[in-house]
Formats: sequence, structure tokens, C-alpha cells
Amino acid sequence: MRTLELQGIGKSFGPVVALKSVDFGAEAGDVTALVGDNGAGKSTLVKCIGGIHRIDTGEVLIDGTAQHLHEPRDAAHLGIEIVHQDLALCDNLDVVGNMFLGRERVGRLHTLDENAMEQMARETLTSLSVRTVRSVRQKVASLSGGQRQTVAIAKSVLWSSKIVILDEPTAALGVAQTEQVLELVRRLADRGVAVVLVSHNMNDVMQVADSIAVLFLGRMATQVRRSDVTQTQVVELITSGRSGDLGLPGAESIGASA
Amino acid sequence: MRTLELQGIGKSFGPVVALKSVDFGAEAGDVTALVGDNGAGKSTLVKCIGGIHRIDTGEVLIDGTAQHLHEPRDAAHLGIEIVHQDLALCDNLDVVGNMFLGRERVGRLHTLDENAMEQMARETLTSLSVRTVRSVRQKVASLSGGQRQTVAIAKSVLWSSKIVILDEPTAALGVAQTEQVLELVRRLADRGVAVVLVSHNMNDVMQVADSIAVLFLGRMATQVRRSDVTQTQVVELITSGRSGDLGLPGAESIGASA
Amino acid sequence: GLVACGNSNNNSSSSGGSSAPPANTKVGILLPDTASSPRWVSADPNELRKQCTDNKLTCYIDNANGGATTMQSQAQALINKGVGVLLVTNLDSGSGKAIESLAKQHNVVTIDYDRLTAGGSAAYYVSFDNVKVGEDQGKALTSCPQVTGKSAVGYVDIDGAPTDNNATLFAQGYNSVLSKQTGWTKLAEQTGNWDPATAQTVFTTMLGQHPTLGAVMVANDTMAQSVINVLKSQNLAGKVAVSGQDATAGGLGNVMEGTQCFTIYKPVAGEADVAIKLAGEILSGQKPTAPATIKDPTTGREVPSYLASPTVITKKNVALPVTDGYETAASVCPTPALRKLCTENGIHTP
Amino acid sequence: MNAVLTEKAPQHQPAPSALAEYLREYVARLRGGELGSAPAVVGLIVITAFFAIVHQGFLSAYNLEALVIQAAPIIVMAMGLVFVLLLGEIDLSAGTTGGLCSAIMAVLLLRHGWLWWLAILAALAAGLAIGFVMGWLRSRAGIPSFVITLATFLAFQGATLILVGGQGSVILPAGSPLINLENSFVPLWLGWTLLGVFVLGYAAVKLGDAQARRRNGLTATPVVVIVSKVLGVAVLGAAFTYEMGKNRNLITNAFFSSKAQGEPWVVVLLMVLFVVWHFVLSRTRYGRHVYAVGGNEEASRRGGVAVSRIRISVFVICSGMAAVSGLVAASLLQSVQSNAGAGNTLLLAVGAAVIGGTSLFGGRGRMIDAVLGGLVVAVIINGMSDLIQGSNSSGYEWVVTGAVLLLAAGFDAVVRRGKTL
Amino acid sequence: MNAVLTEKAPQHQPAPSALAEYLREYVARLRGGELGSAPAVVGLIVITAFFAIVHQGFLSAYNLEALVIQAAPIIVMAMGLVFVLLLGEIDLSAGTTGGLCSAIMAVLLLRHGWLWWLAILAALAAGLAIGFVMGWLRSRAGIPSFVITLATFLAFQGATLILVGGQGSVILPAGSPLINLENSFVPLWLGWTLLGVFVLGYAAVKLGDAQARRRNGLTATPVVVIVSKVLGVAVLGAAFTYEMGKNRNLITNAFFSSKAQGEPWVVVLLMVLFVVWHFVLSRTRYGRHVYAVGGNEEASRRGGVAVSRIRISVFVICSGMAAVSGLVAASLLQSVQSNAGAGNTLLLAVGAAVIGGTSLFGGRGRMIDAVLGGLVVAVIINGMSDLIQGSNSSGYEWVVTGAVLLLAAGFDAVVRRGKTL
Ligand SMILES: Nc1ncnc2c1ncn2[C@@H]1O[C@H](COP(=O)(O)OP(=O)(O)OP(=O)(O)O)[C@@H](O)[C@H]1O
Ligand SMILES: Nc1ncnc2c1ncn2[C@@H]1O[C@H](COP(=O)(O)OP(=O)(O)OP(=O)(O)O)[C@@H](O)[C@H]1O
Ligand SMILES: [Mg+2]
Ligand SMILES: [Mg+2]
Repeated sequence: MRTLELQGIGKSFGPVVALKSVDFGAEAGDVTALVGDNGAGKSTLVKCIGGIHRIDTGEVLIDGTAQHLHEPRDAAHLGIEIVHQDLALCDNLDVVGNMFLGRERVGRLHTLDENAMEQMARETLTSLSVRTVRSVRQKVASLSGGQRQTVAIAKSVLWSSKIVILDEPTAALGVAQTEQVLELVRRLADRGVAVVLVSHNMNDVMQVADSIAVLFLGRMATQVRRSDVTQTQVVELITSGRSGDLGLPGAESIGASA
Repeated sequence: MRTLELQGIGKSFGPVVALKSVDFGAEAGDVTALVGDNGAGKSTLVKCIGGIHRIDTGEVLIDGTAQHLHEPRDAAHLGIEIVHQDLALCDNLDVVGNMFLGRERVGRLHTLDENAMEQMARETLTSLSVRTVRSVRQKVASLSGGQRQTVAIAKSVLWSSKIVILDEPTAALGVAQTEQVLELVRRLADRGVAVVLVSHNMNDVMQVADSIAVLFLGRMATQVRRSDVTQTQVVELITSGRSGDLGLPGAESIGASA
Repeated sequence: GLVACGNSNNNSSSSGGSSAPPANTKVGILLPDTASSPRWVSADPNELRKQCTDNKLTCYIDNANGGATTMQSQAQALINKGVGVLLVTNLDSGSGKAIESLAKQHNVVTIDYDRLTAGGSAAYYVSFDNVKVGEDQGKALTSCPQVTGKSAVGYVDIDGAPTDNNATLFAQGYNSVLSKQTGWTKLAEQTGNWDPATAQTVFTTMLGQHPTLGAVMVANDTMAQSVINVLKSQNLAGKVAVSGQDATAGGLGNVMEGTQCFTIYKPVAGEADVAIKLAGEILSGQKPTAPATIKDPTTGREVPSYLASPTVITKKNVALPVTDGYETAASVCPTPALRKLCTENGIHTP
Repeated sequence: MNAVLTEKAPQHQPAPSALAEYLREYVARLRGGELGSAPAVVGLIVITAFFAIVHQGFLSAYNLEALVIQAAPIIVMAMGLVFVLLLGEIDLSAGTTGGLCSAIMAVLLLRHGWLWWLAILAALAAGLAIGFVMGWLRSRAGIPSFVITLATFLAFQGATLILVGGQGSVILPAGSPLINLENSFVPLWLGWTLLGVFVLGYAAVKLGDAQARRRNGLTATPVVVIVSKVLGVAVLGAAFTYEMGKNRNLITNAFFSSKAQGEPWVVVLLMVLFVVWHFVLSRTRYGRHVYAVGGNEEASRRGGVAVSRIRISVFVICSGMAAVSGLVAASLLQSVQSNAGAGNTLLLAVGAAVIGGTSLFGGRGRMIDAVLGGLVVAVIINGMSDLIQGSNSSGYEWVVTGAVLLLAAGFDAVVRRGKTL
Repeated sequence: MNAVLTEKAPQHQPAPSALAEYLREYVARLRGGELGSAPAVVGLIVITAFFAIVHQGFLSAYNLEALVIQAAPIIVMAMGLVFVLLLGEIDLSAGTTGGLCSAIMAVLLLRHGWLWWLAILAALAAGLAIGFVMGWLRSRAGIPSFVITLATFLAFQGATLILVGGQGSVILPAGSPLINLENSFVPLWLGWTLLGVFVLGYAAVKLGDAQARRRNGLTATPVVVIVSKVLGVAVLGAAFTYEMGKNRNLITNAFFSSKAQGEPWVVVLLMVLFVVWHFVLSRTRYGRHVYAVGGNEEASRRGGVAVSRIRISVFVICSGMAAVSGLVAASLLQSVQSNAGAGNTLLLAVGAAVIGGTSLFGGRGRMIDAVLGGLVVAVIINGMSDLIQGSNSSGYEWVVTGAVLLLAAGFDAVVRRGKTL
């Protein structure tokens, strides 16, 4: 029984079919990489899991039970944490405010416990190798691209959750920060979290993943163990939907590209 | 005489000093990589060149002449094209509308020549290996992260310009698209354009750059020819501001990080 | 806004009084708005100022622009200035009462000017009799040439704003007359809100429903203009009896053209001179006795009152408001066509 | 264009142009929430049907004319507001600007003896100047437009009062051409000719577009779809022109043979304004830039759009149209009141644009929104004035007007649910 | 918290807490455009000084009282509007909601003989219910708030008219406690006690905060800064209380010995409302969520904020405060008009919030904005009613009010130039 299991997920936007009967699974303790070309449907799939998009068809199973995800809150309650590709931060709040958004700590009289939150925010950021954020009381509007991404990542790993999904978390990060995040991903998995990592960087994927799922034009081409494929095969799967006997049947991989 | 030359650029946001007397240059026919840690000031520097931020101190010289850049239009008139890190597209316009924004083609009676624009947009996108954009009449609000980035890149290379600056252009791109963009960058340089490439991907930088400039905490650590450094040295420069006898004097590289 | 007027020389005695010159010569005047009648914009302020000068009083004139709160703050400002008498034309009885009790708190005597403050504490009431205005309107309408001799007349009412108590009183007046008129049937009644656009929309619909109506009981001249606009588009202007009120320049023009049957002329002088003279007497310490009383509908108090009578203006006496100086010939006769009519009707244009 | 990119000239696949394909796409677009004018049109039909049922004469030629001339000032003002709203701005003073400009016209005409067309030009110039100042304040001084236009709303109300002065209103001389706008009618032959020109022009443009696209190998609207659209417009227009061709004089007898026949001239004005502004918004560079700035100001600035010039220009257009609207209202009332343009004028015009489908947050809106929304509002007000009677009617009328407005907007919103860009 | 991250527990550097450091930061923040209340305060001082110069009695105790009781309804309404504006919404009907609620109160009190406090509760309940319905329509049906509240603006105006009826107003009985709010005064000893409590409470909270931060090793405001702020508030408060302690009855004689002394009770109401809402916005989870939704709705939704509940709640608060504002206005006028809350009430309250520094686009605004902006507006209106002379004064008054409003806003905007979030 996998921690996260998707069965036959389909999703259309008006005339656009973004996902078509996608199966996918992520196990506790594994890093599952979700790869695919631009516009393959990775982010759409992540948003479906996160309750941001309603699923048209198919089911999401958590620990083997089918769940209804209508709101991001539903996902959070099930222990799913997500860093979305479009980071979505509140520009008018500071770093602390964003990191604790929706889960603010309160103290006496139900007032916000700003001090505790500020300290936790600092510690988290430092552990992610961020040295240039001048103050956690800065508005996020003034952060650089990489700094914003770090805040979003920090926000999602602050909480003990069952499933952590990262949609291209290192896209804007520097060399050192990228390393930290990959290490963090490994560490989370080792603690028994089911981690899903969306990335275009094949080096990172091959380095850190236990399992690799390839989306091709809205369909799941294949999901294999890392050890069963080479990097070249993965790239081939991404660009053409099949590689040798892996992937979609020939007709579909061509037909779908029409 | 370099096509683009920056002398002693300084820029502060209120109490935050983002850039401090930065010198930088890019030659026609070269790909100049601009690298640095998150928050080092790369995007701020690019925005200063683009006329989005006013420079506090220092000068921008184009072909040896000092220029005043108060508005993005000023930069465009000088033949500078920029893809900014925060792509900034008009979500309510379609792909064609965005690609030709500010430089629409007009036909008879000063009406928009939609057909010509649509065709050029298609051709450009195809040449960038984008296969999943269903229609160039789609609103960009509905595009995936990588597709948006492609539109922004396509927008900037549509015009023959003297200087092309790309701020992390491949961050969200897939494997094939990244390759196309790097190839494009090379091709542009070969045609005599001065190309500036901001990137965190050292492989790409080492592969495509002729010259490398390293920003460290708002100061220019060094600018060297690609052939004079190794990848390890560049990474060291990025993370600590110096490497061997390259980079900032010891005291500054430490002092600045306080 | 305030206008200081009159002679602040305290030593001269008041015109008719034999008593000692008043110690305080300051009179505050609160006017309501600019929409319910054009009179509040120029006719009243001008006449009141003139009377103040004649009576050697210092007058401060404010217009509240229809805002009850504004009037309240203006009253406070005037009391702050130290006025001894306050003339109040209320926007409604409630806010008028608040002002009067405020004035009472500060020992300032109040006079209801033109509008009675029900439940208020004014010492005097100076006005035209508004129910009588309405009755005059009703009577004049029934004797319009368009309807005389007809056995059956269908008519419609277009009332003033229901927020304005005067509109209620006018309606009370004309309805009491028209409902008793034999052969007259009311086809519809709506409010025009003192607003010409509303009146025009409303009357357009009314005419569509009742194309054979014979008379329109419309509360004032501004709304009458809208009614005439619609009638004109149907070539009915002049064939339907249309009422009015206020003797505005436009109203007088319409009366001369025959598209409006009559208007009601309420010479402001009749009110203003009484009120200002009264104020002067109060300031000099007298307590004049009023010729009549009006019963306050809420408290039953008999308010000492000075009531003036309105004049019905038809084509026959159309020159009267101009010869009185209530309107200028220039504003009544702006175009060559009207100038010709003016001359025919005895209004002499310069 | 940079030749770098053309090295790999691509093959563009010829597009399928079948009707079936087009309809499939249209339905999918509708389902996906791109509704265009559909909700406003359906809303207009429903409300009209409602009033036609409860109120006998509602669809008579007489009332149809009344409807059109009452709707005209609202529609004209809403057209101007669309520009301002497209930028996410607001002009609270459009109503009083119209009032002030019409007061300027009336005073110049009557008290200073100007020629009528000079007075009208002066009023329009005043409108444009007002818009320029407000746009300048917004764009250069950076004051929020809500505050600027709140201030001018108050100030212009005062200025109109001062200009019109103690008489409460200035009455326009009977024969003046301005009055003809709302009170005089297009000869029948001219009405039909204009309709013909409009329909043929529409057909020519649409067919020409499709032709050009097909020549360039792009997908185009199928001819049969264009033809049915054109036919639809032609039938509606013909029905209107025919209805307006009836004699609307309620009473005829031997003495009066005059007829009220033909559409009011203001219809022609509305058509011209609509065509011009629709063209500007949808087919010119300027229009594209208006949308762009409304969608993402920063992106437009980076793209080289002269953002502050665009911002000023929309205020100029809006105030200019407000002046036109004020003149149309003056023509309707044949006079200018001292409180012209105050009251609910502006709110109703904004409501019209929004009900038509224009967003208050910028970036979404079209000219047709102003027309359709303005008609909805006018139908509600006209219908309501017969529905509720009595001397205290205005209270009930307000309540019901509010309720109907809410229903119309609610219908629109539910249909578009969550699709507001 | 996930222990994964704490493996590398970092050292947080102890922050420098010197006064110099604080001031340097403050100046840098000012220069960087984070101005807080500074522009509104400076504007208030300038305008007050101006009127005090041109108009002798402007700063008299008598006029000071008038100013406060005139400002109260505006401030209360603006406080409620801040919540709605923080979400980027608008409530055009706040004025008429206040009017309707006060009409409900008056009718229940006078025509149905309810107890006064029951009638007040009913009015407040009506306000909350109205807010709930509008919030629900906005949040669930997705109708733009401009349209919803335009509809309710009209409908409530009508409902008030129907309730109050043809007499134009309902007069509140003289002795009713509600009237005391604006017309009766806090005993001097109580006024001083309340001031003391307020100042001490303020000091305690600020010092406690700094203490806690320092205990946790975080940078804190230096004690000397806090002390000077507290002293500033204390001095201003004392000056006001002292001035209000003077007898304001201008004419005294043998018959009337009554004194008007002490601040009006409404001042206490304002203080309580300010403290409560300020606390809610700045120190509770709910307040944080209001800012978050205003800043980025989608991010808030993803963060688990119950966006639609927040959205409904701000309308409830706004309409509830509108009801309070309506009651305060009724207390001021000792009656309820049939056109209560119509006119410019709402626009002035929104203007107040905006001049205070609240953004119309959501995400930026504080409670103090409503208070400062409301005072600016009240000072302008009060000062203006004495300034303008001439027979056509109301016209000029409008013009000048508009101009001054524009100046106040322009000053604010120029100071903040380009810093509007
Ligand atoms: N809201 C939407 N409306 C219409 N189409 C959409 C919408 N969101 C996504 N799409 C389409 O769905 C497809 C998949 O998009 P998605 O964002 O999931 O791609 P992705 O795999 O994440 O790509 P990338 O690597 O570029 O981030 C794209 O073709 C995109 O245009
Ligand atoms: N508008 C602003 N206001 C205040 N500080 C700013 C602003 N813009 C940037 N900064 C600060 O300036 C510094 C440099 O930012 P910049 O965006 O140039 O970094 P970068 O080198 O592009 O980083 P990245 O690789 O993450 O994109 C950062 O510390 C950032 O917080
Ligand atoms: Mg994606
Ligand atoms: Mg950057």
C-alpha cells in the first residue's frame, strides 16, 4: 500500500486536455521524481493533489483510502505539504508572516506569538544556507527570486507531514542552496516521508530519486525504479514518450503529439 | 571598447545596499555569464541596465558613450533586449499579444496586422522546440511555467538588437528547450550580439560562456575569461567571494558577509 | 458658507422700533438645499441680505446642501459665532428639532422659516401656508382653459420628493381639491423626487399608459419642464393642462408660451421682511405677538405664526414676478422668441 | 526581425475550417467560461420579457423610443468608463463632469450668445481638459483615482451649481439643434440606408478578415457562421428600424397630422461612437496597449508601452465621453439643472459596464459591454417606473431597482462563476 | 515542527539595541517609503493650522467638541471600511446601511415601543445580517462587490424611506440614552481616569513587547523610544482632556446655569472601538489572515486560510460598524432622516480611510488610518463651512472642499510617491 496513489486522473481546462487517466504512486521513505517536458502536465497533477484544481475523473488514495480534495486545506489536513511552481507568497507580509501563513502560533489571549515564530523562521532559513536574507521581518516583495523560493521551501518543511511535494524547487536556487535542498529531500525521505520531486535537472533526479515517473503530453509514460533506467533513457522518455519497450505504445506516443 | 560597459554602479533600496560600485562589461560576439549566489544582486544589476531601477551611482556606457536609462523604453531604443527573471507577461493577452507587446505590427489604416504577427509568433516558438503550446491565440494565463518562459525568451529574440540579456532563462525549461536556448545564445553571439547570461547552472555556464563575471554580496568579485578558470574556482568565487588570488581581497569578502 | 451682511454699526436704532439699540445684532440663517427649489440659491439669500441691511443686522447665511449633518455643524458654527437669533429652514423636522434644542441649550432664539419643525421649539413660524399653496395649485388647475367646460378629465399627479415634508403638504392641498372636483379622475400618482430626469421618465410612462389625459398636477416648475418636453414630442404641449410652482424663469416662459397653465409665485420678500424684522425685535429684547398660530402636529403646541399668501401666476399676470424683481427680465427672456413673447406680455427687456 | 530564428523555418499545418470544428470549439470555450456577451444578452432578454408580460405597453413603439433616449446618456457615459475601468481605475466624477460640461454649453449658448456648435465644442473641450488634468494627477502625482475623482465629483457639482445659478435650471431654446438629438427623428429612408451600410460594412469586415486569415494559412471562422451572425444583426436591426418607422403619436385627429416616425438621431450617434471605439479598442495599437497596461502594468512598461500616456489618455476619453453624455442628457431634458450629473448617474453607468462584463480590476472589458449593460439598466429603470405607483412610490422603486440590479448581476456572475479573469 | 531542520541549529546573533541604530533604521525606512501615519499626521497639522489662522474660533473648546462629534460617524464608518478595503473590496452601501439600521432602531423604539437597548441591539443585528448576506453574495455567488453594494445602496435608501415614511424624519425622545452619546459629557474625573488607563495600558503593552523580544534575543525597540512615544500620546491626550474640561456654554444667564463640560461620550466609544479593532488587526490570527487574503488570495488559500469565511467576515464587520455609525449619526441629529446615510457619507468615509493611508487595492491599511483620515475630512468640512462667503456659498463650498481634499490626498501621494504597495 503506497502512501500516495493516483488512479486514472483526468483533468481538462475547457477545450484543453491537460491530464488523461494518469496513474502515479509515491511510497513513504522514497523520493519519487516526476519528470516531463514543458507543458506535460506535471504542475497540473501537483495542483490536483493539492486540492487547487478539481479532478475531472479518477481517484486520489492516501494510505489506500480514497480522499476528496476540494480545497488546499483538505490536502494539508491529510498531511500533504506542497511547494508549488508559482510560489504564491503574500507580498505584503514579511518572511515570518509568509512562513507561518495559515498556521500561526498563538500565545496567551490568543494573540500571535511573534517571537517564537520569528525564531523558528530564522533557524529554518539558516539551515537552508540562506545568508543574504537581511531580516526575517523584511516584506517578501523585496526578496530576490532565489530568496523567495527558499521561503516557500522553508514554509513547507516546517511541519511534520506525511507527503512533501516539491514542484521545481531548485529552479532559481544557487549552487549551495540547491545542494542543501537536495540533501533536505534525501533527509526527509530517510525519515519516512513520501517525497515527490518535480524537476527538469536530470543530474539532480538521477542523484536523489528512488523512483521516476515520466509524464508525456498529459499521459503517464511510465513509472520505474531509478536503478532500472539510465539518464539517456529518461531523456528519451521525456521527449518522445517511449524508449525501447518502456513508455507509451508507439501509436499513442505519436498520436498524442498531433 | 566594449559594447556594454558598467562603471561603479551602486544601488540601494532604503536601508538595503544591493549593489556597491560594480564594474562589468560585455563584448559583441561574446557570451558573458553573470553568476552569483542567491541575493547577490544579479537581477538588480540587470534591472539597472534595463532602466527599471534608477541607478544611484555609476555609469552605463553603450559603445563607449554614457547613457541615461530612466525607462525600459530607453534601453530598448539603445538596442538592449532583456528577459527578466520575473517574466512579467500580460495574463489577459494571448501569446501573440505578449510577444509583440510594445512593437505591434500595423498594416493598412494603422490597424494591427494580426495575421503577420500570428505567423511570426508561431515560427519563433517552433524554432524554440515548444511543442505543447496548443495555440498562439491562447491567453498566457493558461500556460505552464516553462511555456511562459519560452514566450518571454521568444519575445526578446524577435528583434535584432545589439545586446541581449537573459536572467535565468532556462530555470523552468525542459531538457530539449534548454538545449535550444543555449544554442540560440551561442548563435546570437556568433552573429555579433553581446549576450549576457545569468545562470545558476555551472554546466551551462562553462559550456556556453566566453567570459564569466561573479557577483558576491552586491560587489563584483571578478570578471575573467572562461578559459582562465575551472568550474571549481567559479563555485568557490560564488560562495566565498574569492578563490586563490582571484576575487575580492580577503578582508572584504569576509567583512561583507557580516 | 457664510455671508456677513448689513451694517455692524450697533448704535443706530432699528427701523421701526423705538426701543434701545440691540446689544447683539447677529442673526444666523440656515437654508436647506439647492434642489428642492431654486429659491434657496439666490432669491432667499438676496432678499434676506437686503432685509438685514435695511434692519441694520449682521446676518450669516448658510446653505446645508441637503445634508442634515451639514446643517447641524453649520448651526454649531453660528452659535459659536454668538448669534442671538437663528432662522431655520429645516431639511426635516428631526434634524430641525435637534438644531433648535441645541440653540435652546445655548439660549439662542429660533424662528422656523418657511418650514414648520414638527416637535420643535421655535419661538415663531414665518411661512407661506404650504397646504394653501397646494390648494391654490389644485384650484388653478381646474380652471385652466384646457379643461374648462369638459365634463370628464383624467389627470395624473407628479409629486415632490417624499423625503420633503413640504411636498407632502403640497400634495395634501391639491389632492383635497382635485379629489372633490366632479368629473375628475386620478389616473396615476408618482413621485418625481424634485428631479427632472425622474419626472421625465415617470411621465413618459404615464403618457404611454393614458394618452388621453387632460391635466397634469406636477408639483413644481422644474418637473413641469420635463412634462412639457414629453408632451411636445407628442404634439400635446398646450393641449394638456400643466401646473407648476416657484415662478422660475423657465416656468414663466412656459406660461407665456401656453405650454404651462400657471405657476405659483411665492414672493420671498413677503417672508423675508417679516422674518428679519421679527429677528430684529427679538434681539432688541421685545416679544412680539404673532397674528396667528399653527398647531404643531406632533406636540399640539400652538406655534405663533406669520403666514403669507401665495399668488397664482397665469398668462394674465405673468409680468408680476419680474416687476417685483423676483426674476430678471434677462433670465426670463433669453432668446429672441421669448423676448417677443415677453414684450407681448408686458415684460420689458433691456 | 532577427534572422537568427528563421534558420529553422517551420511548417505550419493548415487549419481545419469545418463548421463542426468551430462549433465544438465554441461550446468548449463557453464551458471553459469565455462567455463574451452571452450573459448580458440573455439577461437583457429575460428582463425585457418580464416587463413585457407585467406591463402591456412596454414593447410599444412609443415606449421603445423612450427606452432608447433614456438609455443613451447612460450608454455614452459607460462607453467612456470602459476605458478607465480597463486600466483598473475609476472615475467617480464622470457624472458631474457631464453636468458641468453641459452647464458650460448652456451658459455660453444662452448668456453669452455663442453659436450652438461653438458652445458644444467648448463643452467637449472642457471635458477633454478635465480628463487630462485628472489623468495627469493620477499618473504623475500618483494620487489614487478614487480620491482624485471624489474631489472633482464634489468640486464639479459645486461648479455646475455656480454656473447655473439661482434659476435652478437653464432651459435650452426650442429650436436648437442639440435638442433634436434626442427629440427629432431620422427620416425613414435614411434609417434604412444607415442600417444597410452598417450591416454591409460588418459583413465586409468579417468576411475580409476570414479571407485574409485563410490566405495566410491560419484558422478562420467558417463563412456560414459569419453569414448567420450578419443575418442576426440584420434581422434585429430591421426589426428595430421597422418598429421605429411606425407613427408613435398617441393621439391623431383631423387637426394634427404630424407624425413621430423614425429612430431618434441619438441612435446614429450611438452607432458611430460604438463603431469608432470598438475599432480603437480591438484593432489599433493604442487599444492593445490599453488592455496590456490593465493586465500587467509592469510588463507593459518593460515592453516599451508609454504607460503614463495611456493612463492619461483613458481619463481624457472618459471625461470627453462624459461631456457627450452630459450633452445628450441636456438634449433629453431640454435644459440643464443646477444638480446635473449628481445623484446616481455615475453609479448606474459603472453598473452598466460591469453588468455588461467589464471587470473593475482592469484588463477585461469591451465596448459592447457598455451598450448591453446600459440597455439592461435602462430597461430596469423604465420598466420600474410603471410597475410601482403611489406618492411614496420612490421607496419601493429603489428597493425593487436594487433587487433587480442584483438579480441581473447575480445571473451574470453565476454564469461566469469563477471565470472573472 | 519537523526536527529535520534543527539538526543544524544555528547561532542567532544578538541584535544591537542601541537608540542610534534604531533611529538610523527609522530614517532609512522613511526614505525607503515606509511612512506609516506620518503623511496623515502632517497633513492634519497643516490643515488645522490653516483653519486656525483664517478662522478665529476654530480651536475653541466649543468648536473642538463640534469637530469631534461631527467626525465620529465618519471615523466609525471608516473603521469598518478599512476591513473591506484590506481585502480590495468596496462597500458602497455602508452609508445607507447605517441609515437603514438607525431607521430600524427609531421605528422599533417609537412606533413599537421597544426598550431602547433592545432597539439598538436589533439595529446592530440588522447590520450584521446585512453584512453577512452581502459577504455571502460576494464570496459564494461571486458577484463583484461594487455591483452588490450598488444594488443595496439603492435598496436600503428605499427601505429607509419606506420605514421613516412621508414625514421626512423620526424624532428620538429627548431623554433616550442614545442621544447622550453625542450630546452628553463624560464627568471630568472619569475623563482623566480613562486617559490614565489608556496611556498606562499603551506603555505596558509596548514595554512588555520589547521585554519579551529582548528575552528571546531579538531586536527590540529601545526603551527611550517607547517612553517618548508614550509621553507624546499622554501629552496630546491631556491637552484634549483639559480643553474639553472647559465650560463650552457661550451664553450664560440667570435662567440657564447648565454647563457643557467634559468630552462627549462618543470619544469613549471611539477609543474602545479603536483599541479593539487595532488589536484584532495587528495581534490576532484573524487579522493576519485578513492581510494575507488582501495581499494574495491564492497564496492564502494554499496556506489553508478559509478565504471565503474571511471575506464574509469583513463585510459583516463593515456593515456592523456602519450600523454603529448610523446610530452615532442619529444621536448627533437626535433623529433619523428618511434619506439618512445617502449623499456623500460613504464617499467621505472611504476618502478618510484612503487619505489615512489605506490602499483601495487591498493588503495595506491600519485602524489608525480611519481615525486620522476621518479627522482630516472632518476638519476640512468644519473649517470650510465658515470659510466661504457669498450668496451662492454652497457651490463654492463644494468646489473648495474638493480642492482641499485633493490637496490633502496629493500631499499624501507625493510623500509616498510610488510606494503604494
Ligand atoms: N488554467 C489553465 N487553463 C488552460 N490550460 C491550462 C491551464 N493550466 C495549465 N494548462 C495547460 O495544461 C498543460 C500542462 O500544464 P502544466 O503547467 O501542468 O505543465 P508542466 O508539466 O508543469 O510544465 P512546466 O515544466 O513548463 O512547468 C499546458 O499545455 C498548459 O497550457
Ligand atoms: N525592491 C527591493 N527592495 C528591497 N530590497 C530589494 C529589492 N529588490 C532586491 N532587493 C534585495 O537586493 C538583494 C539582491 O537581489 P537580486 O534580486 O538582485 O538578487 P539575485 O542575485 O538576482 O538573486 P537570485 O539568484 O536569487 O535571483 C537581495 O538581498 C534582495 O533582498
Ligand atoms: Mg510546471
Ligand atoms: Mg535574480
